[in-house]
Amino acid sequence: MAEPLLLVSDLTKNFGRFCALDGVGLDLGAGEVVGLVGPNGSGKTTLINVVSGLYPPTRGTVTLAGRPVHGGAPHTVVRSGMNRTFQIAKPLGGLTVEENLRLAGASAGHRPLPEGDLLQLVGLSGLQGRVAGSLNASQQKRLDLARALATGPRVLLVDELGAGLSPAELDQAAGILRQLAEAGMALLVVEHLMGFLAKVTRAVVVLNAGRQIFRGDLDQAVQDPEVVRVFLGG
Amino acid sequence: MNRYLVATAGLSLLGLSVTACGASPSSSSTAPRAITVGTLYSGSGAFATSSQPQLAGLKFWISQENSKGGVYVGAYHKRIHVKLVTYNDQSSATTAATLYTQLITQNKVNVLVSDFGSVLTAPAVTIAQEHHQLLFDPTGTGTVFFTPGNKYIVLTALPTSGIWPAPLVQFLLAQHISKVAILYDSNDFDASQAATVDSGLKAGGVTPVYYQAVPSATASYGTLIQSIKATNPGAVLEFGYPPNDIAFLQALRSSGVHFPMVFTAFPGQLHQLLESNVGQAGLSYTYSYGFPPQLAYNTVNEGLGTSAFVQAFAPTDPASVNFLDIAGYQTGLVIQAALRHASSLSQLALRNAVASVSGSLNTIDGSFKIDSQGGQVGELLPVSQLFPSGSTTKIQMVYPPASATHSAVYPAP
Amino acid sequence: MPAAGFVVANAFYPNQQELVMMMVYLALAQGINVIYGFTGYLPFGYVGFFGAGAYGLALSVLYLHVPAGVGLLFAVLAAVAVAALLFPLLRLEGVYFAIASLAAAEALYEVISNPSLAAVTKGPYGINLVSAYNANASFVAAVALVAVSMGIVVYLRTSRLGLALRAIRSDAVSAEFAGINVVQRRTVAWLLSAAMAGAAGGTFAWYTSTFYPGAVFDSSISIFAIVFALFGGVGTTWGPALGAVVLFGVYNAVGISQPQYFQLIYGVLIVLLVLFLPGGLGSLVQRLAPRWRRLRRTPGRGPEALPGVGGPDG
Amino acid sequence: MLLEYAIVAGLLFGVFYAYLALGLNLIFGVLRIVNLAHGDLVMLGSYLAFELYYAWHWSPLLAIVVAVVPCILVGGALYLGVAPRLARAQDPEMMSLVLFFGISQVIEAIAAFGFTSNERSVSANALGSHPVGILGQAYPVTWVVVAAASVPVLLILFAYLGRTRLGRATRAVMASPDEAAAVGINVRMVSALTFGVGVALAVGAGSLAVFMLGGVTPTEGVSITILSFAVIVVGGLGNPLGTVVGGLVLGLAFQLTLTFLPNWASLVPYVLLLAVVLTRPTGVLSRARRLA
Repeated sequence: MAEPLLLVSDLTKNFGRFCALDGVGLDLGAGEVVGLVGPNGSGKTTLINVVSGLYPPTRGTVTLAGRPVHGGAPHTVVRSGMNRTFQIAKPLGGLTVEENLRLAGASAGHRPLPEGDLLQLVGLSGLQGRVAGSLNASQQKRLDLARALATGPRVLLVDELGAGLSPAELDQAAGILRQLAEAGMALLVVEHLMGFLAKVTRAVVVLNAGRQIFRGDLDQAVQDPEVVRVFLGG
Repeated sequence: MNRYLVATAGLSLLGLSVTACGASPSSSSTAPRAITVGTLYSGSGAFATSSQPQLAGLKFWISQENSKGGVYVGAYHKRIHVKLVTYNDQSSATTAATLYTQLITQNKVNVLVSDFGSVLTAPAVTIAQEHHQLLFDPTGTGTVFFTPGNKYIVLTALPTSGIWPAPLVQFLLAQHISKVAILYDSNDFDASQAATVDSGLKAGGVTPVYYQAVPSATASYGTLIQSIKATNPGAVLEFGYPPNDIAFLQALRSSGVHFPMVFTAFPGQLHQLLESNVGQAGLSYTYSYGFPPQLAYNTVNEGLGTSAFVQAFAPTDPASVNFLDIAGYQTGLVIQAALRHASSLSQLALRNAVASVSGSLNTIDGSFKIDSQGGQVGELLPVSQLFPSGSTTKIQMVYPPASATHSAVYPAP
Repeated sequence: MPAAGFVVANAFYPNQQELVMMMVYLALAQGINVIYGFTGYLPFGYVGFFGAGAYGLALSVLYLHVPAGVGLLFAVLAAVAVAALLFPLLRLEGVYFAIASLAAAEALYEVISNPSLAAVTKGPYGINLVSAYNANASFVAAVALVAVSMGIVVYLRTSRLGLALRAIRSDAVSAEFAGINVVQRRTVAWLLSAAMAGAAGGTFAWYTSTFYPGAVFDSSISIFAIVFALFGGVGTTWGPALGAVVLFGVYNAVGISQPQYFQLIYGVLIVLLVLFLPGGLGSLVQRLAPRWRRLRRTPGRGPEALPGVGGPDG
Repeated sequence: MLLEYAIVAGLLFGVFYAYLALGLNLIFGVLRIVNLAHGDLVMLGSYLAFELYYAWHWSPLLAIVVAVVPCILVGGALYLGVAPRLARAQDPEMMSLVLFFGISQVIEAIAAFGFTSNERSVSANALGSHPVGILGQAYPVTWVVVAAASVPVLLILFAYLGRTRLGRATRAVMASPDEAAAVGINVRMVSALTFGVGVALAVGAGSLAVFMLGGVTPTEGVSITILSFAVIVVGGLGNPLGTVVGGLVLGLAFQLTLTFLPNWASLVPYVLLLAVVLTRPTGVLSRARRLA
């Protein structure tokens, strides 16, 4: 496989005495989609927070297209081509939809998608003038995704995009993610909804208590004794 | 955007027109209908207690003159009614600056009088100079106000801080007190007083054992008194404003520390205020400056003598008369003399008239004498001591011998 | 435009001192607008920069013998230097920032007015710049100050920096993920706001030319600037300017005619402002504007004013 | 000699500072309201003690007790009038700063009318006649009595917070108003009561402040508020116990600088406040709230 776009090695994160991540390794090539699953508190969101630069790692490295980005402020990570969405969408409430995207686009490292296409892609066309704070929950989630895409990332960390969406919206979201992957974007998709995940990728990584316990195909995962024990308890 | 422009322009004009005041008639060659005297006072804030009596004294002079048909103006050989214009600066120098300009540019007053003390007089000094308006300065004694280049200022009721403490220095030297402690507030008035005493003592061969500035807002003196006690001084001089003197004397009494001599500036000037706050025990045998009315001048050639003034000013409660009432009245007398001798109502004519009476004007505040820079060199204040009498204290002049009414008691019992 | 308004006003209202003070407060209110309206930081010690600016001009004129006009540059430099010194304050949030900035301004006052520094700053004994006093030139400086401060706010409202600041104010974390260097942008707003207060301080020092440290570090100057900005409505271009002109006009009118009631009226005005008009005049105009625009049936742009005032988070 | 004096004086003043600032901390800790009128309430307390002493010769210590009930009623009513509107503002904390600045101006104006600006003070022999000897040195009787009077008030408040039902409810609201409401605590009434207690503490401290701050004038409110802020920020915003530590730290620092660096004494509260707030953003003892 070509040199990986995103390489995470021995990533560890402690909050005081609590060890949230313990030596996690991960790699993503262009166009590759990997699901990240695990019970609550297994460190999924912490992994995204550390890889995206929100928190500095206690140990380990994150390299993007060969260049280390760990420890840098989020905007440096964004400008070198990686962005993320939020479990609870946090659009820039005081600004209009159009301003949200114009701002994100302006500070993009790489060639961002034109605004019109972006809005059309996430299903928000026609709402440019609306103040972000006045959108409903699902519209805010879409705007959050659009904001991440507006910075023209080559790697996108998706944090529970499916949560709270209707079945129709789930299909739509899965379609969007597939479209992005086909365009060459690498995706790490954190999810609880296995059905939704299966529509996007077969490859999964399973985390438990901050450690990676499985990587491979979804079908094998469901038979792996360790994964079964962690999810179903035994 | 345009709907805002209309709103702003409209409102700003409204805002401005509200503040525009009618300008009084400008002086012309024929006699003006009234002589306008403009001054500021502090309705609230730190200087209110001293500023309001000063205004009362000025108002008393105006009512006296108006009862005789107005003040006599030599240039027009007739008496003209006096109109008083006042604004409240709430003890703030910034507000005072705006209001002094208001008096000069809006009310076009013939005679400008500054508010109490150096802090509130400071803004008036340059504003008056820039508008070529003579400033009658009753009690702003800061040495920095009197410069060779500025003809537009006259100190009327107190000697400049540069020479004012001279009698106190001579008293300390006469008593052969070798160890003097000086504690002063870091403001214009107190700093120049302390500096003058310090250099005077050093000239007399005495170096202060304690010479310390403290912020004007100091309210707890307990620990400072302990530091002073450590130098066991023969005399302690505390230069402050009324709140500081009160806090110092209270702390001294409640800490049980005893010094052979304690001097503070304001008991002589605001006897009743200090008495009500510190009480007889705290004030007895302490020293201060001797101010009128306790310092009596009854042979005068302008205005009322001390006893006549006290009777006329506060017939029902003569004891309530304090120095600042007299400072305001004294300023009126200087204006009165200036208007009588001035060749016209122009500010420079007034200034020359004041210079012409300097040295020959004996009033309730002593003999009025100014130097070329407008600083007051007359009206020197003797040293006074407060003696217990009945349940309160009585101020007696103790030095120099010429004006002494009682011999000094040193060391204090 | 307001700068021209003041020149006209000077023609028929001779109390220049009051007009200069109104212009100084307009600049200060816009300075608050930049720091609070755009980034959500409310500096209760804003007067610290004002005082630093006043002393920047005063000391440069006294010791470096520069003409007062050049002194204004030193005023801005002094204020920006103090702002740089106080960078760590930006790490604090809400109440801590407000109170810490108040303490910083008071500390700066205690240092500058300390008698032991009298040789350098003239300590508590005040500054006398009579030699540089030039009422008309400093009046022109005040008018320029108004023009520049209005210009800065207009620039912020239309530029990407302004957009970034408003983004930071909405949510600093997601602003960071929109690629904005939050710390750097916030610092630019902090320095810009300090420079405006410094210039205002310098202009005031030049115009009054004699002042005690207490006059230029008076904490009520910060409060006045904040209340003028809030009254007009922060986050807008005209709000703070409107607030300064109207409220300062009322302040002087009341202050001159019935001074003893002044503090009472002023206090009640602030209480009513916070309880009934938190968004300031701007929000009032904004609420009326849609009805007015419907009457004129012209396509209106999005509401200019931010919906009320937002706090910093992130 | 001077050192011991400064240390003992520092502790005496420290206990008083703790009492002085406690009301401010309680109101902020529980209600997240910044009471900029705190200093003016203390000033009113001083005038109350002055009037009661000179009119009916009541000891200022009695004035503390007398003031409690009326203050709780007035304070509670003020809170119920103000809080709902304040909560609606987009930035309640900032708005409370400006609102209470307005209230402080109103109180100051009314005090200036009622009591004129003349300096008022209560003579020391309202508390005792001669200095008290501690460790061989004589201290003003006022310092010792004021410190002695402050201790029981602090203990009563901590007992109230610790052991009474209302006290525990107050602490629950302080921890999190939503959860407190969830367990059935009437948050509105507890908040109103807490605000009243805060006002009572401030007014009560006023009757002692008249001795420690050298008399009372209508304009002293601002400096008292800033001093109180220094105490509670040093001790930890929202942590009543921390206020005692903050008070002692301020008291000692102030007296020591007054003794050895008098010129710079008034710089102490500000330097301490800045030092603490920049190193431990939530104060020396405060619960280390995880910042997001």
